[in-house]
Amino acid sequence: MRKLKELVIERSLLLSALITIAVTVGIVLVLSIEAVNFFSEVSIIDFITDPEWTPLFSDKHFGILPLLSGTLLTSFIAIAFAVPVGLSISIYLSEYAPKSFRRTIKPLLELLAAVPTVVYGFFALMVVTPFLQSFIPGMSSFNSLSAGLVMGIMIIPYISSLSEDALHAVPNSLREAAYGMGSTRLQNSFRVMVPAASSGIIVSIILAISRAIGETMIVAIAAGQQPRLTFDPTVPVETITAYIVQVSLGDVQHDSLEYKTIFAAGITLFVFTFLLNTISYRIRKKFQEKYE
Amino acid sequence: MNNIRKNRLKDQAFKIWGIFCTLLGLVLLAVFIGNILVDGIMRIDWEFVMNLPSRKPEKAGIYTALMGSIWVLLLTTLIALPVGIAAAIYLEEYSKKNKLSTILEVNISNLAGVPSIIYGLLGLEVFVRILEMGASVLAGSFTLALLILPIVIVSTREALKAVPKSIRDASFAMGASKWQTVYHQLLPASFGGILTGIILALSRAVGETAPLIVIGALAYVPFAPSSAMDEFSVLPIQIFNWITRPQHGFVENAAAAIIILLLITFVMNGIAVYFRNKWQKKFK
Amino acid sequence: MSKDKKESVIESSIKRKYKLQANDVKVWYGDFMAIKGISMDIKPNKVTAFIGPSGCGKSTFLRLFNRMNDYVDGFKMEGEINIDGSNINDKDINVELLRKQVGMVFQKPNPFPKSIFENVAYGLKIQGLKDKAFLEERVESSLKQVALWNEVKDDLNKSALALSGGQQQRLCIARTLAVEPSIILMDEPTSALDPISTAKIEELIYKLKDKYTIVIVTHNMQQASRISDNTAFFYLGELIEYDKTNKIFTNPEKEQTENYITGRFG
Amino acid sequence: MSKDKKESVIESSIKRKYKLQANDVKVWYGDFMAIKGISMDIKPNKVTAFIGPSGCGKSTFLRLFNRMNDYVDGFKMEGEINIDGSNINDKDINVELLRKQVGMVFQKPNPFPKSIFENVAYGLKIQGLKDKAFLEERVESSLKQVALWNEVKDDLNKSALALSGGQQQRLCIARTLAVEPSIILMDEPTSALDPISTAKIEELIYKLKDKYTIVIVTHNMQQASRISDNTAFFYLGELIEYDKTNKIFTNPEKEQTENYITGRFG
Amino acid sequence: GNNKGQDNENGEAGSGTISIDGSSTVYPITEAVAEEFRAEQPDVDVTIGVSGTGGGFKKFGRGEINISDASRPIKESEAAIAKENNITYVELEVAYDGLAVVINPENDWATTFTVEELKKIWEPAAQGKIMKWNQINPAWPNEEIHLFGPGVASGTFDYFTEAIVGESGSSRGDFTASEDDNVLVQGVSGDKYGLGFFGLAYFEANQDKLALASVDGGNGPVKPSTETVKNGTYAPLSRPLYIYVNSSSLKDKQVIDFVNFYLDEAGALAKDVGYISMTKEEYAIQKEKFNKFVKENQ
Ligand SMILES: Nc1ncnc2c1ncn2[C@@H]1O[C@H](COP(=O)(O)OP(=O)(O)OP(=O)(O)O)[C@@H](O)[C@H]1O
Ligand SMILES: Nc1ncnc2c1ncn2[C@@H]1O[C@H](COP(=O)(O)OP(=O)(O)OP(=O)(O)O)[C@@H](O)[C@H]1O
Ligand SMILES: [Mg+2]
Ligand SMILES: [Mg+2]
Ligand SMILES: O=P([O-])([O-])[O-]
Repeated sequence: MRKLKELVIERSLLLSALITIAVTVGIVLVLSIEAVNFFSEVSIIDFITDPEWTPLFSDKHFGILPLLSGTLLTSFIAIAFAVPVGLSISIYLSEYAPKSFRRTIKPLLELLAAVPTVVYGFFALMVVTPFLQSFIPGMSSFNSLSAGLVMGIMIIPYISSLSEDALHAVPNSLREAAYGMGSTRLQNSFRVMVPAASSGIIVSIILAISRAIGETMIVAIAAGQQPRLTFDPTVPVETITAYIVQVSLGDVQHDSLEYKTIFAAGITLFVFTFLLNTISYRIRKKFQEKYE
Repeated sequence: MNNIRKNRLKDQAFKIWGIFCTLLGLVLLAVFIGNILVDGIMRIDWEFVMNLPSRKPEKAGIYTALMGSIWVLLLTTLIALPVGIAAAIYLEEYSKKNKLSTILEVNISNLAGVPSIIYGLLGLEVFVRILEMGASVLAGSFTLALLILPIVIVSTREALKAVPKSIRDASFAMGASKWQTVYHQLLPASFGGILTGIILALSRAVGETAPLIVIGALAYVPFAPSSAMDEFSVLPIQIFNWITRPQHGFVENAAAAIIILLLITFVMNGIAVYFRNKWQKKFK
Repeated sequence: MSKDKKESVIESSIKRKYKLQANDVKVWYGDFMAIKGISMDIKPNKVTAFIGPSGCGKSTFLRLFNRMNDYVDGFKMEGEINIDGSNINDKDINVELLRKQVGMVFQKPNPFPKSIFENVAYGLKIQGLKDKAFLEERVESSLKQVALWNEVKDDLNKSALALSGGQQQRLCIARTLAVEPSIILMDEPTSALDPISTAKIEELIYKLKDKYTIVIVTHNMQQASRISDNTAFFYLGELIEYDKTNKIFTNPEKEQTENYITGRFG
Repeated sequence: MSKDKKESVIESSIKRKYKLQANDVKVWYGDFMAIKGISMDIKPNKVTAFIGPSGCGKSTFLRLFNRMNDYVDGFKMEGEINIDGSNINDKDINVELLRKQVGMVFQKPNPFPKSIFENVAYGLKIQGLKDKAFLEERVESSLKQVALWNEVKDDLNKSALALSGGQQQRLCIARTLAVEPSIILMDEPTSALDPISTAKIEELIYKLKDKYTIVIVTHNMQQASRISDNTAFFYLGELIEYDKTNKIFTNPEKEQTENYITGRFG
Repeated sequence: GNNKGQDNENGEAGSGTISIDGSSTVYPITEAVAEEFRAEQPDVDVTIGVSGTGGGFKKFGRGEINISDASRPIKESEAAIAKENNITYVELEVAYDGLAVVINPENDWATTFTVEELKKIWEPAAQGKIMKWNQINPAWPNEEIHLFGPGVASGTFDYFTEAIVGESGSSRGDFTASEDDNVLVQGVSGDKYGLGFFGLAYFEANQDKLALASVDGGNGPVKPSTETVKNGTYAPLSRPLYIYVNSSSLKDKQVIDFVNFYLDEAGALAKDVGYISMTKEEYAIQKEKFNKFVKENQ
């Protein structure tokens, strides 16, 4: 009796765990079925090489490059801002700051990631862009710079918190060894701690990149909705995510071309984040083994 | 001698830089919140909370969006919680290290990194179209539930992990079965941690906009949902809608609604941090 | 023979004679071989001490007798563990019942984060016993056996975590006694305690051996020599020497044993 | 007196006479008092052993001599620690320089996750020394001192983590010797090692005491009696007894000391 | 719409739902009507989406909504789909709108456009080629031109391309296209070299941030205003706005009530939200048309 009960419980717990697999399968199926439909109408070569993305206009082009460049540009700006700042914060918090300071400041910083992104979009559009325009004349009111910077603010805690965790996880014995040899805190940080925590730090950066690439509302609101192949941060661009939102705001009729394009765009996004996630998972696994 | 001096100086310089960076994030947050407060605080009153949407900014309120958010949160919790906690218990307490557990693990870590808009596409196809839920509260809740499922699982696992192994040892050694150990010891002991994770997950769900736009949540819904199949709007969508209105009055409304949304998010985060601190002490 | 019957037979036979026996036991954690073929007989109503340097496999071996390694990832064993002639790794064996018969006390006191009462009553409750009077009576008698009753009787609802380390450890022993085992395994039960608590627990162990078979792992050789009847010296997964405690400490056969007890390493 | 001058005076005086001295030292971690007023003189060119049960404050006290507790949260101290008459908690003291003079070896071998060469050269490199020939020469001589040179000379670029525990610990000692300290603090340096490695390190300590003042914490009383000249017994944050090692182990003054060394607790 | 409650016996105040979708241009009027209608029949739940005229007609053709807002007449292809699904409907005019061509207030060179110039900017051939102001008119600055316009699902886009390029839906693709008119307002108001077009009402709400360009349709430059739209001199960018009601909705009494209410109040409300109302007589004609449609389908 008791054994049976235990078995039933175990099976239902397992079932719950398997639901997560179903979700992934669902995502992959949904995206690929619609994408296959899409690619039966549009050649994959065009999709990858055509420099224009105008699927909704009468002269249709289906080149993902403009959306991709918009995505990469905004993400690059965000990362370029967030990595140095986030890393410095993590090193400061883990190697310099008193514990009590760390304890209060960490959750406060994490609030930066908790702010709903639609709010950040508002911030970028209403505050940051006008501010930047005051010393970058000719800057468009939709641009990747301000969206990227604000996105950078949003992802700071991903880097600072996770890198701090990684630094914190380095056995204290290494820290003691370094200090015991007469290192300053800076030498200890950069010569011993950062190399020892490098995998965790890399994971945090990858996660931040993946967040930036998948971020939607900030870029949909503040970066503009104009797919163009450019790396000029002062003009409007459109990201993959913003495109999906743009189309979704209208009616997305099943079987229509618009419907398929958002799935084609979606699968591109998915592939990118999937690769990043897989890499970071691998690194994380290795890293865990190191200190167990 | 000189070298040691120089090293000390560099050390001090980095310390100052570190403090600067740390404060930079916070100051930006403060500037931003200050800005919004200036824009919106005067707009907030009881009427603003209780009014229906309106074409006149000064008459418009967030009642329906707020009720929509509450509905979505409740349903999302109902859906994600049992599944998430059960899956976490399975992975942490039952599964042996084998192919399946590795697959599950990789899979969950991947799901956690899937952009929210992709969940929107999944919800659109599966819940809205195939299961014919339409752009209903239920479809939205299912979509968000899948979105936060990995977060719930990961944080529940962390909470279970934090229960010292000695508690499991003690319980097993007393002749308790696996489920008895989970039910009598592990769940009560990790309750604080699980709660923390769930509140954090929900505070993420309450701010999600993109997936709900994708599944087709509406712009003008002048009534609160009364069933799970009703159409709905939520706070972030209402904000998005107001940001995109031309009249200045709506920008004020957006700011005011943002204050309320931030308040909800921050309070949830605060509660979560409180529980986390309280709970972490238990095992120290 | 039906399952239930078989179990009850084992139960009663354990109660009757309780003798532990290992036959050529090998244990692996993944690829690492932690126990390299150990055979050993443990006598009833005696205290047997396991000694040896850190990592030699004392805990691993001890935990075989109540199958506490079952849930350890990568754990694999060969050979036989018998309790009074019955192989406890037999398919028909109910592990939960086995553990009720073979109690265990750990190195770090590990009370549940519940009240004192709940801690002691836990083992009975999970067996489905609910009768309040019975539970109370059993809790009291168990706490009295470990000489904790007078210290806590006024406050049984206090959290067990509020007790001192020594009190916690005695509570853990009481918790084990409450389900009336016949064998008690102890893994360094005093190593986290102060001298006074240590003395109290040693005293308790001495008293308990009338009714129970006790196996104790300790890294304190003086402790082993004070309280045990027999001592087993383990080294690198092997049982180097096993004999009367007196013999081991005064005149060991093997050089390794001598090196260890004279503190040449460890 | 200018900062630079003062530092160099300390440096040279440390080199000359190196005597450690604690005057009524008290230490708190937060509200918890870990050292309750200890005064003690440690003789140069001798091995001094600290013994006592777990948590009695041996490590805390040892780490005062190179100010390793500085970064510990909640750490607070009163009293004076002098090295050859200079208060090392003086504002003018450069901690990094102090630590260069007072080397430390830890319980668990803690090599940096770098190559063997980088490990030994680390202390010199962070002082800004870059001359390759000089570094190589110093690495070689340090590794020779700990008798590791022959084992690793062909593979100095191998990761230090690939060495065995005993080799790692000797590497950590070599790393300390490379910056030419005058005092070496060791916190249970052999407790994680096998008997052969332990013997090697004990031998090394014996050899080093000609040139260095060594303070060693150990929980192995036989080890203390084998290698030390003087022994200090700590208990609950107090220095109970401090005397010639011989005296402590054969004829201690205090009952607590006797209880401890006869294994009545711990 | 699905009937949520029972229809009220005495017919005074009904209940149930009305679902509306479609043009973002018409949205403000419909929203205003819905808001006022709530005062009359508070138990009727009205939802309004803004999928754009094209999006609205798609849903309308599938019978998913009761009323479709439109800023252009239904297309033949859209009508065919409705017919396929056995949906008959009535088209009702509710107001007039002018299509405003807007520029940044700092733009002091291009305050008037001829239809040819607009065509040169917006036609498909311009894509990737006409990138600077001076390519349109050599007197204009040698600066990049930044274009903003409604998305392709919108009636405004269809109407504009029809009137300017000559073929509905035909335009260049490299501009910021948004269903969301405020994106366009933001875009042009924040960009000295911006140019955009959208419904006149959105301009009125943003007069402080934008400037209005005159359009020369052959009879000299004209700025859109209540007058010029009403009397048709603002050509070719004046147009009527519509709602479409389908026959199957007529079994829900609240829809009939709502449409009647709409036609009664549209005059005042359209003006209120920045549109140009029709004359009383014109509304009376629409009402008659609707009542006839109701009778035919009951
Ligand atoms: N769960 C595990 N997975 C892998 N290896 C393990 C595990 N538990 C123990 N080991 C290894 O098995 C060997 C024996 O461990 P065990 O804990 O039995 O030693 P011990 O004699 O009890 O040591 P100690 O005195 O430190 O408690 C050790 O080398 C240990 O590292
Ligand atoms: N960082 C710290 N924060 C708070 N308390 C501490 C800290 N480090 C040590 N203690 C406490 O101070 C006391 C002395 O610790 P210490 O590590 O010096 O003991 P020890 O004699 O070296 O013990 P062991 O033999 O276990 O190494 C202990 O009670 C310990 O719990
Ligand atoms: Mg053990
Ligand atoms: Mg210590
Ligand atoms: O939203 P539209 O009116 O342009 O269709």
